[in-house]
Amino acid sequence: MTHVADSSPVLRRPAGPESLAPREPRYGFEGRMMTPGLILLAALSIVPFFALIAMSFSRVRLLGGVRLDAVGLANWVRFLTDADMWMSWLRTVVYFVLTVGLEMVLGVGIALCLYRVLRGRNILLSLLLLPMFAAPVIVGLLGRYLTDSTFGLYAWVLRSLGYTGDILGSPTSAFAAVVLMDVWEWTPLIALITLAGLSSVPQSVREAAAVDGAPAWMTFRYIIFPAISNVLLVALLIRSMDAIRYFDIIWVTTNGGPADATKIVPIRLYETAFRFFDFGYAAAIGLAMLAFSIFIARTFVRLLDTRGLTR
Amino acid sequence: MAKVLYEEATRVYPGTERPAVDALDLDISDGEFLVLVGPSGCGKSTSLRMLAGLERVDGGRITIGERDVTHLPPRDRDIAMVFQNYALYPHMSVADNMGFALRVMKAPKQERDRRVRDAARLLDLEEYLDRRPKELSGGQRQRVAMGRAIVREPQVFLMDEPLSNLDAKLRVQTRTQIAALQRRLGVTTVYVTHDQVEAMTMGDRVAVLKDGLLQQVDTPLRLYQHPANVFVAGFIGSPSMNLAEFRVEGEEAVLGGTRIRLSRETLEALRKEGGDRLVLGFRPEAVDVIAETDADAEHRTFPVTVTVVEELGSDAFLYGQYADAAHPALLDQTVIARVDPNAPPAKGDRVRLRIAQGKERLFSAVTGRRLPP
Amino acid sequence: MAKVLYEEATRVYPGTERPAVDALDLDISDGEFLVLVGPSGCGKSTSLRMLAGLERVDGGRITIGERDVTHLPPRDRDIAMVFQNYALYPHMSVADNMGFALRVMKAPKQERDRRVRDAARLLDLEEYLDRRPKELSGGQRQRVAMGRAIVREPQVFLMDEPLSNLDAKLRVQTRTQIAALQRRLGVTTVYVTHDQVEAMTMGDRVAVLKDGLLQQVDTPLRLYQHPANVFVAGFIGSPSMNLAEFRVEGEEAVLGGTRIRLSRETLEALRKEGGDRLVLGFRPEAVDVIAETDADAEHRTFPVTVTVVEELGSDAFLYGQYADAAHPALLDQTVIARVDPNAPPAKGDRVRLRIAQGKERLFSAVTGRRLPP
Amino acid sequence: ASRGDAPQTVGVDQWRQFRGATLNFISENTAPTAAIAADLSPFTDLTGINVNIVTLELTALVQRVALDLASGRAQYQVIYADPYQVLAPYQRGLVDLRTLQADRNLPDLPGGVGDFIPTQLDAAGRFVEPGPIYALPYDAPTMIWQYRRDLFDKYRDRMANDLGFDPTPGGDRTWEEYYGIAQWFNKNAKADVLYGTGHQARQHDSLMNDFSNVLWSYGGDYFDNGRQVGRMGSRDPGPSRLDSAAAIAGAEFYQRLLAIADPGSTTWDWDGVGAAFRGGRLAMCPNWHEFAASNEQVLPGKVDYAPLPKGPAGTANMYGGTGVGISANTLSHERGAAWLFLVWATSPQTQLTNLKSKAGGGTPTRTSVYELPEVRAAEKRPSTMPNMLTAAAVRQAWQPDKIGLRPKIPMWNECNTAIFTQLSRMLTERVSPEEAMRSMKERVDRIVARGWVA
Amino acid sequence: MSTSMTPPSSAHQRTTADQAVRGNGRAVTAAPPGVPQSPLEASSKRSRWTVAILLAVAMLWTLIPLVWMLLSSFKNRSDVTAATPQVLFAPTLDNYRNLFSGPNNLGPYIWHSVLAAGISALLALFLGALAGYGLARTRMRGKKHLAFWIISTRMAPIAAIVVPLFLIFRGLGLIDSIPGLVLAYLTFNLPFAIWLMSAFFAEVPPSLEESALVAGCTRWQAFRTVILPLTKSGLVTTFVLCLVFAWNDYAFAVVFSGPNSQTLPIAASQLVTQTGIDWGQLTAIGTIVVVPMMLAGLAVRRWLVTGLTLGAVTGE
Ligand SMILES: Nc1ncnc2c1ncn2[C@@H]1O[C@H](COP(=O)(O)OP(=O)(O)OP(=O)(O)O)[C@@H](O)[C@H]1O
Ligand SMILES: Nc1ncnc2c1ncn2[C@@H]1O[C@H](COP(=O)(O)OP(=O)(O)OP(=O)(O)O)[C@@H](O)[C@H]1O
Ligand SMILES: [Mg+2]
Ligand SMILES: [Mg+2]
Repeated sequence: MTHVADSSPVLRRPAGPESLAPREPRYGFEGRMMTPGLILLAALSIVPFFALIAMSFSRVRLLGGVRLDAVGLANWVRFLTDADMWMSWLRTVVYFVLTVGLEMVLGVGIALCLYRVLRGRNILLSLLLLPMFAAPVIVGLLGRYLTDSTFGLYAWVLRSLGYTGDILGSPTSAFAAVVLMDVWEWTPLIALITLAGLSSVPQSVREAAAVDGAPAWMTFRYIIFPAISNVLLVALLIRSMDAIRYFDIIWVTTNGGPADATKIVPIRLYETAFRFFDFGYAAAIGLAMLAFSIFIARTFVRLLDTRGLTR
Repeated sequence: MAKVLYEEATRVYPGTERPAVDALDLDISDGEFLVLVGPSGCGKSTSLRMLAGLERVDGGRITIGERDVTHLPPRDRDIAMVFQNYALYPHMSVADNMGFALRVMKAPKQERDRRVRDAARLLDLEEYLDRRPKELSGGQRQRVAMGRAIVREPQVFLMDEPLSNLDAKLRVQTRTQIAALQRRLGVTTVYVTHDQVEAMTMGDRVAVLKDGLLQQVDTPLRLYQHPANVFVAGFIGSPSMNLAEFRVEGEEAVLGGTRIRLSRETLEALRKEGGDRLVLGFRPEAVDVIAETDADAEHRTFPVTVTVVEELGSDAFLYGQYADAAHPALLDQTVIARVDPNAPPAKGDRVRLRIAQGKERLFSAVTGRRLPP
Repeated sequence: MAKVLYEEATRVYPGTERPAVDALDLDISDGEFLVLVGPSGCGKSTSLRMLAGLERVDGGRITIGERDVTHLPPRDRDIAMVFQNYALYPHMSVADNMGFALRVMKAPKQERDRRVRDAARLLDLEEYLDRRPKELSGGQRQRVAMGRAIVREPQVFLMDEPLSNLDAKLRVQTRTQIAALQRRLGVTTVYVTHDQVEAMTMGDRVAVLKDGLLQQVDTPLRLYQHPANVFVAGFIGSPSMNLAEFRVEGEEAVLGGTRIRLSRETLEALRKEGGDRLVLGFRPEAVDVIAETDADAEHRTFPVTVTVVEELGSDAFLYGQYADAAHPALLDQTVIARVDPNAPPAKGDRVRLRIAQGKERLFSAVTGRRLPP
Repeated sequence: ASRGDAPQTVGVDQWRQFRGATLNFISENTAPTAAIAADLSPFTDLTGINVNIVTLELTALVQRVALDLASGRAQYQVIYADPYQVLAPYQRGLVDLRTLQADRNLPDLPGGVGDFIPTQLDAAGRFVEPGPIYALPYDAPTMIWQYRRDLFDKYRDRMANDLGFDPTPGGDRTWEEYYGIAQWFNKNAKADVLYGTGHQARQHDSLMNDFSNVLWSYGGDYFDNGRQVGRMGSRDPGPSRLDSAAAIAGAEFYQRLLAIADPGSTTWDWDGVGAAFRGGRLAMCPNWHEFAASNEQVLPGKVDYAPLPKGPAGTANMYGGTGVGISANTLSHERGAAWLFLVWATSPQTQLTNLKSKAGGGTPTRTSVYELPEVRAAEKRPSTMPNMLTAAAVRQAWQPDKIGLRPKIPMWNECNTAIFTQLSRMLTERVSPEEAMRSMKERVDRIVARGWVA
Repeated sequence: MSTSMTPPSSAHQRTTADQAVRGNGRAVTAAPPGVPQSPLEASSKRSRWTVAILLAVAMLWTLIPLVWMLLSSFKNRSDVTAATPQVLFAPTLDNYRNLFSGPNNLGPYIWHSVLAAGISALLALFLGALAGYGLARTRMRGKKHLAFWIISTRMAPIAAIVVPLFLIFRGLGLIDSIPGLVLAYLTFNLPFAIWLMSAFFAEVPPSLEESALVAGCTRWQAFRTVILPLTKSGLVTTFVLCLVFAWNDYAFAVVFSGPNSQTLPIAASQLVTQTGIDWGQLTAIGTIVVVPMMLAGLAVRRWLVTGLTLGAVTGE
């Protein structure tokens, strides 16, 4: 009855899992579950993706059925030498950093304030969340309404504070305005996620810090902030993916102006495609944008990975 | 190092009626290791957290050393605390975790490093100083939590069930280490647990709480041998003391055929109370198994049907049912007895148990308090 | 109810080199209660899950009753399983949880209700049948998990550390209940635990695993008294068996001044191995304390400095350091001895311990296997 | 969806032969469409054809139309064919209407093609070749000088005194005088209006329109042969002339003018200016004449109209009219039905009804409508057709030497974007006019050189 | 030992202690309402005021535009564009009435929006639940790459993919049809739903499912009867978020919709006419577009977090 541990694992090793050949018990089913969704997704994404690549090397004719005339690298050369385009990239980066940065700072700030509120936190949070469910087109139009120099509420407020310029009329203020509209809509998302992060920091860790003698700011700086940094990173990832993509607000407010001050790459792309019908060039811009957003997402995902957060 | 004094310390959680801790009076001397035990919800953690400043004191005072700390925030109390789940800072290395309190008090870097290293050496953590808590095993985490407390060199250590997240084997090891460490450092320590063995082995004194009320404070052995009331008697010791209600007939306590002679002091005390009943307790190791036929009519014995025999190798425990069908009073209660592991009775056997002379403990059936023997 | 047979059953997790369970041979008879123990990561859960069909079998076969189930999906194996975290369906009432399997097998409603009610009565859960799991205490949840298994009336029960989420006191109660229940139902049961006491008290037989390899299968007492190798000797029993390496000199095993005479069979076996060393073990309860002066030169004794004395009331354990400064080999190891709780030595005392006659266990220093006494 | 062709009932009245058909008409949301959409029953009663009208903002419209033309199967049979954004690039996707006009089975255009104002027929309906007609003039917004008559009345004498000329708007005023008047209002009439003038200078099509008036009147132009490129269009207009001295002079003036204009100007397109003007912020502005109806609603009797001021080279009044055409992807019966709609929608009767419509109006594109006594009468207050209050000004503006026609080239959209973007930089970033015009020319040349494929 | 540990300024400490005693004099009696219970939360009056003020500012900043939109939608033509903002005005329902009467009746737009957004959200939910489950549970190699690919399809620039999609849809006759819009919305909703649902599924302990398997379920049965009911909150959240995204979409609708399928955001943009923007109607449409989604969003607020953070944080 007594088996003593004398068997060499190497000798006893069976011929190898492959030879026995029953499937891993939890393999096929997952595959089957994923199939319909992934096939549809592939159809909706891979086909357009290859079409985009083909278009970026062509001039696209529309009338009488779509045809592609190969033009080699012309679109790409133009993409790389187009000075206006580079300005747009620069603006995009500034816009991206400003919106996402402000949203993070304000979102964290609001979350911290909310976290200290004990009673009524849920109602406050609910009200603060409202903007993120609004359609961006409506946000843009509403922004235009509020900043209209004739009857806009905010314009009126600014005027009574002594500001004489016109909000959407000069490059800097228009840029600031569209940034703020985006910030208005999406700060709540960051606040929501951050608040959840804050609530997930165990009470005992805060208590440990208190017992260790840390004053409030140190507790935040050294305990709370690092503890929620992962969550913040996730928030950042989610937000940046859309920040690069969405352009509805600018489209309906300034449409890129004045003086191209708000002409970020998505606007230029849209304009190239649907105002100038230069689909070839648009495809090149689109691919570059895709590469850019994937680069950003990869960066964040890698950061998350090194913290062991992705599954 | 300082003495700690609870004076009528009370805590009533908002929204509740009954105090979670009710006028606690406790005097812990300098360098003492005091263990707080009690069933779940009895207010152990609350008492500890009041001392730490994590819970408001709603009445009474708490002093550490000579200082009244009742309303001071935690950081001004010079205490260190080890939490049940360790509450390590997840994003800091072990070294940073241990050094955080020193950094807060702006100790110079070398000083800090030195103290962290010393503590790490003491706790055998030197090779893990650069790891994150989640890369450590449970036992190592526990040691880091200890380390975080001892680098502080505080006036008081507070520990709230610091071992309960460890598995049985590790718990045994670690409790010895902690006790040894505390003796070595000589820091006044308040230690919360609900583990029997920890309570018995670690503390200089043990305080037993129930429903927020202090039941008894004494050395472990005295608690075991002279519990102040039925609650303490049943709570301390594993397996628990056997308890049963006896009638008082003349000078004897009687249950079925079992009769036990009572001393004059006992009878005196009973008379004062006016009760004709008492609770009699005896520990599992305080009974002997005698052959059924052997001494049928003898005093201090009773018949038991064996329902389960647990053989642990080193020991064997008999779980039995009082077998006197004529007196069903005891029928529901299981009697536990420690028996010779080399010759345990078998399941289903009928045996006679005898309570060893002088090993019974008597309690008032009315107040639950111990009666003089 | 059926016998269970593992034949060379092997599991290699994809992406790992070493098998998690390596050619496991295990024959569990009909109605038996078999406990699987071993240190964390030894493959207990994996073995169980292979039997349940939740883990692929990469080599060998598993049969339940006469049926080869090696490649059957879980639902065709007629087993019931109790998970460590109970895995109760949070969205179903207790009754639905217990009746779920019956519903899946399309048992008629009355039949289902009857069986659920019966099981609930057995487990004292009747009044909770309409509650959701999260409205139950830990112990009640555990019972529901049991109930879910027993309504099935399956061929085999599988339990993976079903008590580890309960607190100590409840665990003691529940383990007795489970063992009793299994005896009553007579269903073949495989029970995984890493708790000493559960292993010793619950099973008909205990299988000890280490690193995926089966070490020994036997009744609890035989495991305790006759461990097959050093690993089992050290693993079973709490506190553990004291183990030390002795040199063989002539017919004696020698360590410092301690000499123990070896039998002919032992010497014979040692000669075959060609080693001049062996590992000697003795349990804490197998030593007597003798006065230092008493028998200085006697065989089977050794001097110890007491470092800690744990007084549990019912027992006392002495933790000591081998005190023979001339032979530092044992210095690092702590010797544990159970001593008289009424007259324990004090910390710092120097005592002499004597290993009780015939209580030592001898193991090969090379293979770790037991040597004939 | 592979819809079949529309049904045809043979042997009935020409107008009812396609009863039961459904047409989709895609249009910018302009005044005549609003008027037609408000009541389609006359057409449905007449023909038995259902019409869905999809109104969109111009950019969205162009996008939809282009994609629809590319799709090979007409979603929209009747198309609002903006001359610059649809007609010029995609005229090959539109039906040459002469074939339908010639079809015996289909009703004729009442009054024939000749009843349309000729410049408008060319500008909105033809492209390069003099023959084919791709669209029938449908609306005719034209930029004119709109001003607050009440304020001019109130301050006329003081202004005349201060400025040294009669400020009454009219064909004789120059842009410099316009500037003077605007500045005078800025300084002297804060109680009544905030600013003398306002412009549609948002980075938008409107900015090019507003600027072009000045450009042309200063003698500048986009290309050589500007009038021809404007009226008939060109596939290859040659190098841009935006860097000419005259053009730069125009730009300099425009920059100067905008510096004293309402700062809101750079956020306004035509709507914005219109709203601001009606809101009482401005004493005057150049804007589309079709805003007259709204003006009259808000400021009844207080607004009047004149042709735009002139510059060294005369005056130019930007024409913004559009035709309606038929998608070449239509099947033959649908095409017939669409023709019925075209004929009806541009008929004198419909144009007259539009004029009276509460939904806004639009102005006729047919000479004969303007001749109607009823319409003539409406040119004076009180008017039942408020848009006709502009008739005097517009009639002048439409004279071939006064109408402003932007280049009708297929790649105009992109050129336009380059132009108004650079203008916007000139206005808001203080880029010098010369530099702005030069970079405009550079970009336009590059775009034109890339050519156009449709 | 304690000497070195006592912070240098024990005198200062004494004073703070005294203050604390005085300041918390009432502490011995029941706590006054609003005073934080745990000393950890306790904060000076000043900091509590700061928090209150900051939050008030945040509330104003958030709510003013929405309230203003709501108010303006009840204003008549002249109040809407009055140079001085009108807070007190005679409310009118004209704007709403006009939206539903007249040539561009809003009814069909609402219906199209409901259909397209609803169906696409349902489909995304269905396929996303299946695939999300697969993704959460699969042990395949390259799982991370698969997950990244899925989410990267959602990052594609809208304007870029619209063109090829248009060509494909045209071939399939999907332009200007609700199915076309549904498919278009799936391009962003499907990856999102997969992602979200897999976060929710990953939170369900595998042992629950194993327990069902042992109880006799097939994989599918276990999924249906145990896993799905447990992720109900996830399903609702995913559905609502997909609904919101689809409902709010403008860029796809502008290209793929036609007379038979125009949606509400298109209706809003159509009010930007050549003759001026009717701000009254526009704010009314804005209200109609925005309010239902806000209500839906708030209904699932509790569970948003889990999905949106890949499960890095479990909901409150
Ligand atoms: N924050 C709280 N609000 C209200 N009541 C509380 C709170 N914390 C604890 N209590 C109650 O106070 C009593 C004492 O709780 P305490 O945590 O001190 O018990 P404990 O002895 O530590 O129990 P355990 O062994 O379970 O940790 C319990 O009845 C508990 O329900
Ligand atoms: N899914 C897996 N993939 C790879 N290796 C695994 C997996 N599950 C378990 N293992 C490895 O297989 C070995 C046996 O694991 P198993 O869970 O059976 O141990 P166990 O005896 O149940 O331990 P514990 O007492 O901690 O539950 C361990 O080394 C473990 O790391
Ligand atoms: Mg506690
Ligand atoms: Mg396990």
